[in-house]
Amino acid sequence: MILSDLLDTPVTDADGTRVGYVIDVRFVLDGPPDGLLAAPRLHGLLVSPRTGTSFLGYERSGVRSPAFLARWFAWRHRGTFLVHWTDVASVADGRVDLAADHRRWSPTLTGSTTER
Amino acid sequence: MKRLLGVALGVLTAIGGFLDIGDLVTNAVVGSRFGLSLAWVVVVGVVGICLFAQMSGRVAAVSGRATFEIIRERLGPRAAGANLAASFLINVLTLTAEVGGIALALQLASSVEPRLWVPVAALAVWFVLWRVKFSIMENVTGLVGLTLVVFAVALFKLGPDWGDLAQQAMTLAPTSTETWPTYWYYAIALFGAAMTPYEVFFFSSGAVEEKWTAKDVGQSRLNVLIGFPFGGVLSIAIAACAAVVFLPQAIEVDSLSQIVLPVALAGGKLALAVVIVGIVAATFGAALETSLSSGYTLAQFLGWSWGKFRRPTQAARFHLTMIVALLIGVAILMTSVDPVKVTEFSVVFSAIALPLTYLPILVVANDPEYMGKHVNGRATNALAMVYLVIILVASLAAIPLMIATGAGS
Amino acid sequence: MTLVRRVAGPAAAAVAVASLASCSLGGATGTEATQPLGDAVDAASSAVATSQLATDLLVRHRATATVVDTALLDQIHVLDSSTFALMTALPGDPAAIDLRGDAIQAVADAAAAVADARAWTNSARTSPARTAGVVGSLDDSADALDEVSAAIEGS
Amino acid sequence: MTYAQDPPQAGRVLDARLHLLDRQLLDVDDVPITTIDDLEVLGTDGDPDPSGGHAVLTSLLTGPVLGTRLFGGRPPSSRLERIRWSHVADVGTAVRLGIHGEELDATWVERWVRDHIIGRIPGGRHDPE
Repeated sequence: MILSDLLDTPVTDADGTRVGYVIDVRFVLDGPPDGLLAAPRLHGLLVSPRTGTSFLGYERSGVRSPAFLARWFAWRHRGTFLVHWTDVASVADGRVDLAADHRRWSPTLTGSTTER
Repeated sequence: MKRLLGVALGVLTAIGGFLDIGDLVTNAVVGSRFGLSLAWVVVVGVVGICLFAQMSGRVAAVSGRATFEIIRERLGPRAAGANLAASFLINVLTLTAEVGGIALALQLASSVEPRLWVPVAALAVWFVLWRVKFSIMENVTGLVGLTLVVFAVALFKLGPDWGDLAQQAMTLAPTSTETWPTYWYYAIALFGAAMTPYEVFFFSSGAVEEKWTAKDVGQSRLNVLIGFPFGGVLSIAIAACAAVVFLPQAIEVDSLSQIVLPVALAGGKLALAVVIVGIVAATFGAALETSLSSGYTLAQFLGWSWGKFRRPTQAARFHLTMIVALLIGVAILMTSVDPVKVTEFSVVFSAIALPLTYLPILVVANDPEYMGKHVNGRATNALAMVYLVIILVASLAAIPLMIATGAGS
Repeated sequence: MTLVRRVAGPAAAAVAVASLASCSLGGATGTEATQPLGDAVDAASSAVATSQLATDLLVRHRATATVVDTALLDQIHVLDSSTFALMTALPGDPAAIDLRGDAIQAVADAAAAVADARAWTNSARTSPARTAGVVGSLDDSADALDEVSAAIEGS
Repeated sequence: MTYAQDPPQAGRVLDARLHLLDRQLLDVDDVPITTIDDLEVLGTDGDPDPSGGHAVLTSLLTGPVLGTRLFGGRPPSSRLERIRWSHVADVGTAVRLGIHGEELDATWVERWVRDHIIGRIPGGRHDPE
């Protein structure tokens, strides 16, 4: 699987209702050691009810200025949520199906991303 | 003392490097047709390029990432690819105009047909790109380009009616023989001439070439904030010379040979020689910058090794791109196209493509992951938002105005 | 010069493209019969005024022969486009057709005067009489173009 | 509509688009290699279609795969130019490798242009003066 197979694909829940599009894919560096770093484990999908347009990185990274742009992008992507990869039932035919009991999480990135 | 010298050199090269064929032609054409009634656009453009260059230079110095890497990273391959196609095209168009400008200036000095000068000029540009160190290239063309100050001297020696010029500058409307759409069309052309995207690609990549760090942000800001406004003053002086000499006689400027006549009128043969040297330096410097920018944009989009601080073999595709861009420019000029016309189009297309370059830089200049504590301040952001609107409006209005006015004819 | 520069919308896009390649001057047929004529004559007047300025600078030793030569050559190109624009214009009424004939003649005379000035530029320029002749015929051309221009405006 | 915060993770969190895709890839000497055009994700058991199962990022992709991101489509797995994740040393505003770019297959175009064109022009192998 390459990432293009996931990005911008429509997401449906167990009833077949479309709930949005994959706008990003979240990894966590806690997989088995692979060379110099831990392997990035596929943690979940970020699903936006609206389009697959780029965030320009706004909503999740906590950047709040220029205020007008930050608000506009936040508004464009209101209702975005994170689903864990374990809650994904299947990926096929350009479609992502979620499990019936999937849980939605806040998409906000937490602390550890800015370490350099 | 050495530091002061460094500051002075930076400011002087920023002044000398500000003007290119686009500024020369557009300002003279506008001066001859609209007097100084569009001088305010130069002011708007200069503040804009200060803001834009300063942001992109700061991003490059602090994060080490040049403008087109950021455009690709933020906009993704499709939008950035469209931006690349547009920027590359405009770059090559501007490069063509600059090489043509060198040839026209050499024609003024020699009476030899410009088409014979084009290959010579292109070869000289390539040789400098191939062999000369970045800082030497920048400083020499910048300092020699300073001789364009002769336009300001000429204006004084022409002894114009200053009250009348001031009156023109205060009248924000077309002269009686021109229409509003043409007025706005040339406003956009002037704006595009002052805020060409290649300057930003060059400025940010140059910061990486010269290995700037966060410590150099202050110096870079000084270069921009002092150098560019002085460059803007020279732009207005060119327009004023044309307004004084050509406007009363209803002379329509459409060639480089006309642009130098007011200088000869005011200062004789010596001034004429100085202005020709200045034009050669300015167009040569800009030809270098646009060639480099075509290499920078493509290399940064695709992640290739780039930069003049490397040997050509260590940035092979980057150097190949510049060679190809130069060859395309030469081929276009060999069709006998008028470089002045190419220039007039390139500045308008610059204005059209500007938003796609401006927005990602503005966003990243606010991102602490890139910028740490050097993110934009509130005042910068307030001004940047005003310019985002101006840039968008200019970009959207350019094509309808171009069609409505028959490209200003 | 109170002529309004306006080009019909659909034709303008074509002009924009065409002028990139050939720097043609107002080749579009305007809605007002005499407008293309006026534009072409204005461009010719501008070319003659530029030539007068350039030759004057040479007479007064304020410019080099190479610069003046280039300036005159550029103006010959302008006059050439003016002629082309006049020849291809399609004036609607008989009066405009007459005006066009006058305009073509005036521009042709101007082109001859500029070409002569260029020949003089590239000569030794020792004879004051020859210099006076060059300057005089440029002045005459300027006057003739002004007359035609006034006639077109008055029509 | 607000959702519960995702529980804190044991390792660093990276969003593919935000932190990896389209970022500059540098080698151990900071020489640019390529831009990261795509990523390959496989099941921990090597399964190429790990829906719902355990999956990890195995390689950064470059080369022709960019065309598919621009125009759609899907290159066959054999035509992917891979740079294995095990070479990655750091993820910042650029992604850094712990090895020399020369060792990678993915740099063959640059090497070809250097050896066949740029290297043959006199002066190309010297520092600018």
